[in-house]
Amino acid sequence: MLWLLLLLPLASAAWAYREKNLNRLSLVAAGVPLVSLAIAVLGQGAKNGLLELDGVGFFYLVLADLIFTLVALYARGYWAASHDTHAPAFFAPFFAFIFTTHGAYLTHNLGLMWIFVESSTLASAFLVYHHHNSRALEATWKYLMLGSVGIALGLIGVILVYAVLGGATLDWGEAKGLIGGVNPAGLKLAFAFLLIGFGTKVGLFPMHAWLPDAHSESPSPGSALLSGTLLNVAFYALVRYTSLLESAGLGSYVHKLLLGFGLASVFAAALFLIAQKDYKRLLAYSSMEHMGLGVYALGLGAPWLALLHTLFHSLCKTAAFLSAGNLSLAFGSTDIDKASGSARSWPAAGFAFVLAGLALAGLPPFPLFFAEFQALLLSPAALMPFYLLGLGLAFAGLAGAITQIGFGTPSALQVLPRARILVWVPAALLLLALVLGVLPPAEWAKNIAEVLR
Amino acid sequence: MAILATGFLMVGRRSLTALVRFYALQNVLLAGLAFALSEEGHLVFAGVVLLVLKGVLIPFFLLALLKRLAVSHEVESYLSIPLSLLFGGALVAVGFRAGKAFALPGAALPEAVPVAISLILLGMLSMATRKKAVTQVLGFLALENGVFLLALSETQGLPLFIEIGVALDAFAAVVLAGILIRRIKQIFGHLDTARMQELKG
Amino acid sequence: MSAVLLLLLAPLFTGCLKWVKARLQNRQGPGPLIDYFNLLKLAQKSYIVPETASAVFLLGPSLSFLGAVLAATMLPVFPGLSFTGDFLLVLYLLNLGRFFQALAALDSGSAFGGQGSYRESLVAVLTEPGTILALSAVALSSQELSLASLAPLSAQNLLVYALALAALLLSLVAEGARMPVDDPATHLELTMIHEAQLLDHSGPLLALYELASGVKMLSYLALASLLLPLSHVLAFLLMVVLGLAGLAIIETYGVRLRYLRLPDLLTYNTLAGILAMLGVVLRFRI
Amino acid sequence: MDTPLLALALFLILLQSGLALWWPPGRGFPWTFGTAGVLLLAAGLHRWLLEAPGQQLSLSGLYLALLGLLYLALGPYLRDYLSHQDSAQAKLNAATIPLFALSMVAALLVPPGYSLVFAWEAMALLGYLLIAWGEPGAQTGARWFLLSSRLSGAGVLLMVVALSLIERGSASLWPLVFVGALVGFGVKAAIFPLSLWLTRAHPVAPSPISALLSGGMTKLGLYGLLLATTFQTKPPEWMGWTLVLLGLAGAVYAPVRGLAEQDYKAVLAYSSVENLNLMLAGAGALMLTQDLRFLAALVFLQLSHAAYKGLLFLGSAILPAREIGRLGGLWKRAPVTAGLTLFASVAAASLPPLAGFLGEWLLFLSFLGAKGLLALSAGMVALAGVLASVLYLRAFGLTFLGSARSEAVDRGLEAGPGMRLGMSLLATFLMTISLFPAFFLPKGISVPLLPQFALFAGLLVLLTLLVWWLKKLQHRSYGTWDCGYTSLEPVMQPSPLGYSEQVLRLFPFVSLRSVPSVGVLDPLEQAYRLVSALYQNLASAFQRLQSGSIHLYLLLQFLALLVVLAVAL
Repeated sequence: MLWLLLLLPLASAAWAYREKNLNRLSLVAAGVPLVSLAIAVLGQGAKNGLLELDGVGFFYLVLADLIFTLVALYARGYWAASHDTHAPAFFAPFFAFIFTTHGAYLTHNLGLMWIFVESSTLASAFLVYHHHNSRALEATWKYLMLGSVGIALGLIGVILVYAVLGGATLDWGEAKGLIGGVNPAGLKLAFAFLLIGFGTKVGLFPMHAWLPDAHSESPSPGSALLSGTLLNVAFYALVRYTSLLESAGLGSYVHKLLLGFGLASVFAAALFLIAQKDYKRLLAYSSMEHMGLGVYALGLGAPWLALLHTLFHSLCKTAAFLSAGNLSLAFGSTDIDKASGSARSWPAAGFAFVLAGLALAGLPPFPLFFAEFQALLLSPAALMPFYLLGLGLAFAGLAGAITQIGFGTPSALQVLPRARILVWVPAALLLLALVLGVLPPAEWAKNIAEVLR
Repeated sequence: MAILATGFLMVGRRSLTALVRFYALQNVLLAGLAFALSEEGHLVFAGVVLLVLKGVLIPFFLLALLKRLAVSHEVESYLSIPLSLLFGGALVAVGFRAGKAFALPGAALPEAVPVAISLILLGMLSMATRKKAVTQVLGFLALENGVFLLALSETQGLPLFIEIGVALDAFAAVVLAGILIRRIKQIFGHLDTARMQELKG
Repeated sequence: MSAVLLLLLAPLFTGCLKWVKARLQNRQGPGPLIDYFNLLKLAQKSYIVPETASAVFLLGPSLSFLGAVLAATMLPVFPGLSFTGDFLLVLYLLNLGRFFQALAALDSGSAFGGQGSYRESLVAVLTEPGTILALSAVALSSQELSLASLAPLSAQNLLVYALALAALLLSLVAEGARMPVDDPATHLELTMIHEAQLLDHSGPLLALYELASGVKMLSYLALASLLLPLSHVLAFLLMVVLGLAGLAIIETYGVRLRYLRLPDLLTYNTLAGILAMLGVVLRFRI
Repeated sequence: MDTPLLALALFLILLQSGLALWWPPGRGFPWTFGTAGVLLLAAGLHRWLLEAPGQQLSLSGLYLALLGLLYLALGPYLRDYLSHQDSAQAKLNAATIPLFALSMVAALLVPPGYSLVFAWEAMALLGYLLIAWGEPGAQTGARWFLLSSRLSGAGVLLMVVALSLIERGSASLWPLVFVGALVGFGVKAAIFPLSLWLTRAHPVAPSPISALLSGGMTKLGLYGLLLATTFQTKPPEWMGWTLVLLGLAGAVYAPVRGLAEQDYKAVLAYSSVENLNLMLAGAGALMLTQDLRFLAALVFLQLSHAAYKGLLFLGSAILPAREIGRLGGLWKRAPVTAGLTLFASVAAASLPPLAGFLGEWLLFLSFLGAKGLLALSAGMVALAGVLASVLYLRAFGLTFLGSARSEAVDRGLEAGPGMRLGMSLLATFLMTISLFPAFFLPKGISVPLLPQFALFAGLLVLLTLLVWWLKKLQHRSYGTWDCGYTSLEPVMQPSPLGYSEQVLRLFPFVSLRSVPSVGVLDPLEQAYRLVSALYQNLASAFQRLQSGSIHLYLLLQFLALLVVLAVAL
């Protein structure tokens, strides 16, 4: 049954390569992840040869499929409104991307996982390249180069782990059992490479450079996918490896590195945020900030919190990117100055953007606030001020732009897209986030993260 | 040693075609090493895949690309050739120094570990300093080879299907890069990635 | 009791002042009772309300007068109402009067009224903190924070009392709008402070203002008299005579300060207040 | 006993928010919001007067009562106010204002834990939306509000986290608790150097929001600080001194700066900063001395501040323009609002016989009763007091009295009946607390008070008699004295800056600039600008890392690898 999760998107990808009907494409694009979602729910905990769906994998798989579905629904309205002749070309990589994402979450083989993560880079490169113009090209090139080098370094880490285990196994579960008695120096080296490798794809400072370019040049549904699912794929790999090294008794070393990179990313993102003039890049840097926060949570030895953080971030950031898509449709520009006052000219879209932005800024009743609160609660006292300072600076970066986009002097509206779905999808995501913010599923996440102990 | 020499030559030569050829040679050598090390069957298979994919397909693909795009055969770099070589030498020294730490107990071929590390470092050097898109791809491929060599020397190779997957991934990446390079040439009229600086801040 | 006394005495005081001044200036001048007649005359006249004016126009003289009278009731010239912190209430009731007086001046919409209003504000900012500090210091050095139970002058509190006396006398000339702060006898609107605010008030309204001004000056004198080592009534009478003489002499031989130079003089008031307070807190002695 | 009252009040407020989606904006507010206000006032006073003093329960009661008062007044007020707004905006406000009100009440009802931070930040979020949605010019103010709220939220977060860690046994974190409380609650109460947000945000907010913010929300900061004193038997000395010193500095700075302000609502905002800082100083002194008179002073200062500042901001809705330089003579156009505003101004200028003076009087006496240098604070209080009275003299006098300085005034209209009722309710409360102050103090706090009733009633009776007599006398209307010329122009009245120029000269830290245009030089704003410029420079220097050069990116990646390897080896 788990194989179905891989075959379905793969087959769809092959079909979508030829198909040109936008309606049919987006319908299938919404259907495939929805069906996958159902399969995943049925197949929770199943094990099937190389594939296995344990709690953490299930968690991310469901999250990814949810976002795929919603983005596909949105994409229908988006492409209809944007009059893009390339639009059908969006879907083949979309399905390929689903395939790689599923693969990464399903496999417990570290080598295969690496392969799927690398393939997800390739599949998503097409999403970035969608517009076929010089900027998109530049972004794709940088994405491909940095991502490939990063992931190659990650491979070194995989190899070293394999070597340290004496070539015995690459299965995560088995490795976790074996790893207790092995050479720590080798594992430390391995983790260094793994961190840089997967960290590049997660978007940690200073390997983040591809992230804003790719996010800003991709069409908005693509940006939403990049931020809402792609980053999680690499993050998921980090979660697995962190748990592996914790089992090897190297927790303190790993945590130190993760905390360091997490905080560095938050601070760097804050400095980038405040100088941003383009709202899609703004959201991209906010992704960098939140991935930093997620890694920080991981470094606190609280994988459940990291899971929650990425979950919340995915929901809010997808809503934000989709709203940004609305704004770019309406104003014809991604300049903050040219989209100001949107809450007056197109209240639904403007408010969705503002609320998503405030959610990303970590204000309650949105759920990221809960995650940040818990992270602070678990932080060592010496790091608390830094954590708060980082959050505050990042917030300062976001606040100005959000205010201007929402409530500044209204700029000229080019078109007012009619499709309701464009507003409903972000609204639904925000509503879901709101519910999670009021009733944060902390216990559930803790149960899920038990696998990682 | 010969592998390292090809690595150095890749840093030192100006001609792009020569670079691609050296890359092919490096792959052949690597494949040979794989055959030499093979005790079980799967390394042989891996060697064959490597030979076909990286030793033949990729170089031909790249050469065809170069020909089609009529790229000048000059390698352009931030560093002059002698400087590149000097830096390369320094990195190799670092690689050898650090490589000892990487040679884990139970490695299949501990002597090759420093070579692999050096190769990786050289690959990164050429990626970070070479301006042309094609040379960056070549740098990446050299890096990838270093990784492969590391896998070979540390563990006698990864499980077969992984190995193939990795190689396919690398191939796909190069093909994708090839497509992009063609588009870069079309849109920008040059292949100089140092001049692609529109996206900033 | 004290209020009645002050109310009755106020016209006499201002009248005497005019009379003494005239004598010092070798003029015949009106008799000392002139202001009683003045007030009677004013009270019988009708008054004018400017067209721009609102209800505040009447509140100004009324509250100015009532504030001064209520403040006077709390002065222990004769034993009467007394409680902790009454000195603050006295000062703030006088402030209440001034607040409405300055508002009423703005109400007429004239250039002079406004001018008088903000000049008065400046005087208030300059004198009030010092006065409050000085009185607070005196009260603190007596342990009991009420006017009726101030400690008698002694070696311990001599410095504090001297400083407080200086501060109070300075505020007397400032709040009473006497020289060198203001010239009550000027007829040039541009140089006025106190009078400029009254320009549009006539008849009974002016009478109220005049009376309030007299009571106000007597109140300050009464406050100052509490610092003298005599019985309250005696000290008050002595202080009134001294004040009369002092003001007459200053207004005969002195000149009015330029408005912009006011801070130079009135800062002494603040300084005296601060020093008095420090004197209490750090127990300075002479 | 008060739980059902509170529950009902919360339900009514929530109900109103929901109803606003269906009903035309404003409808129902007098009944839901107003009733909720009464309930809160009753429940709050019940808690405050009957629960054991010095505990969260009784403290929160005081503030519940204070909020209830404001909601009570806002009920009828909003009915009129919202029906005059354009419909989309009114609808949004009608749905959001109750939620904002709810979050403030919630912050008072919950113990200091996660839910406190939640309510605190929700309050920030909703307040931000309410300000930002108001007018296009509100952007900057809204951003300031949001940023400061975040700072405040971070402080509260720190406090709460440290508290819960202490519960688990790390007692060394106590300083962190108080630092967090000082920043978190201090910023919300506009503690001196961090007060700029208030004077930016409150003027641009719609009038009822300003009233809620200034009258209600800022007090929650004081609530938090007082709450923090209950955590330990005695809060640390440094905290008390910080509050006293910053509070006094702010209490003098703010009215001076306000005198240089030409915007009527900004003047009110600066006056809020002055009042709040005075209260902060009082709270700090309370921590240092444990003298209950300070607490009593705070009670009267806060209750009356909520009433008069609420009234003043509500009244500011009728102004046809915000610049004082374009106003004048509004009394004629809106006599009721003007009269109520005058009443509130007298209280705000802390003049007897109103409760504002009672609070200040208590503050004086308790400062004088304190040992050592703390007694010198009385001088600062006096200075702040006189400056505040000049501030209101100028604001009220130039706005409502005299003659109109521009045609804008012709558009001025009297407030509607609901708005007048709302303001009158606040005035009535102010009157009540001025007449019967002893009722508002619980038994645990017995301090000598002024003979308020005699004073107030006496003054009122005498004043009525006097004015009645004056009115009866013969009088006539005539032109203002103009030295015999006949061309008295409205521009000859003092201008707002002209009025305060001389006073400003006394305080060199705020100066007026005439070149290139008339403006204010404020060191606090300059310091903010400097810090912000420095940070912006740092940020733009940092942008070089994202220069667009892929080679740089690869190099960075490489360096990161080297660094991590160095850590690993």
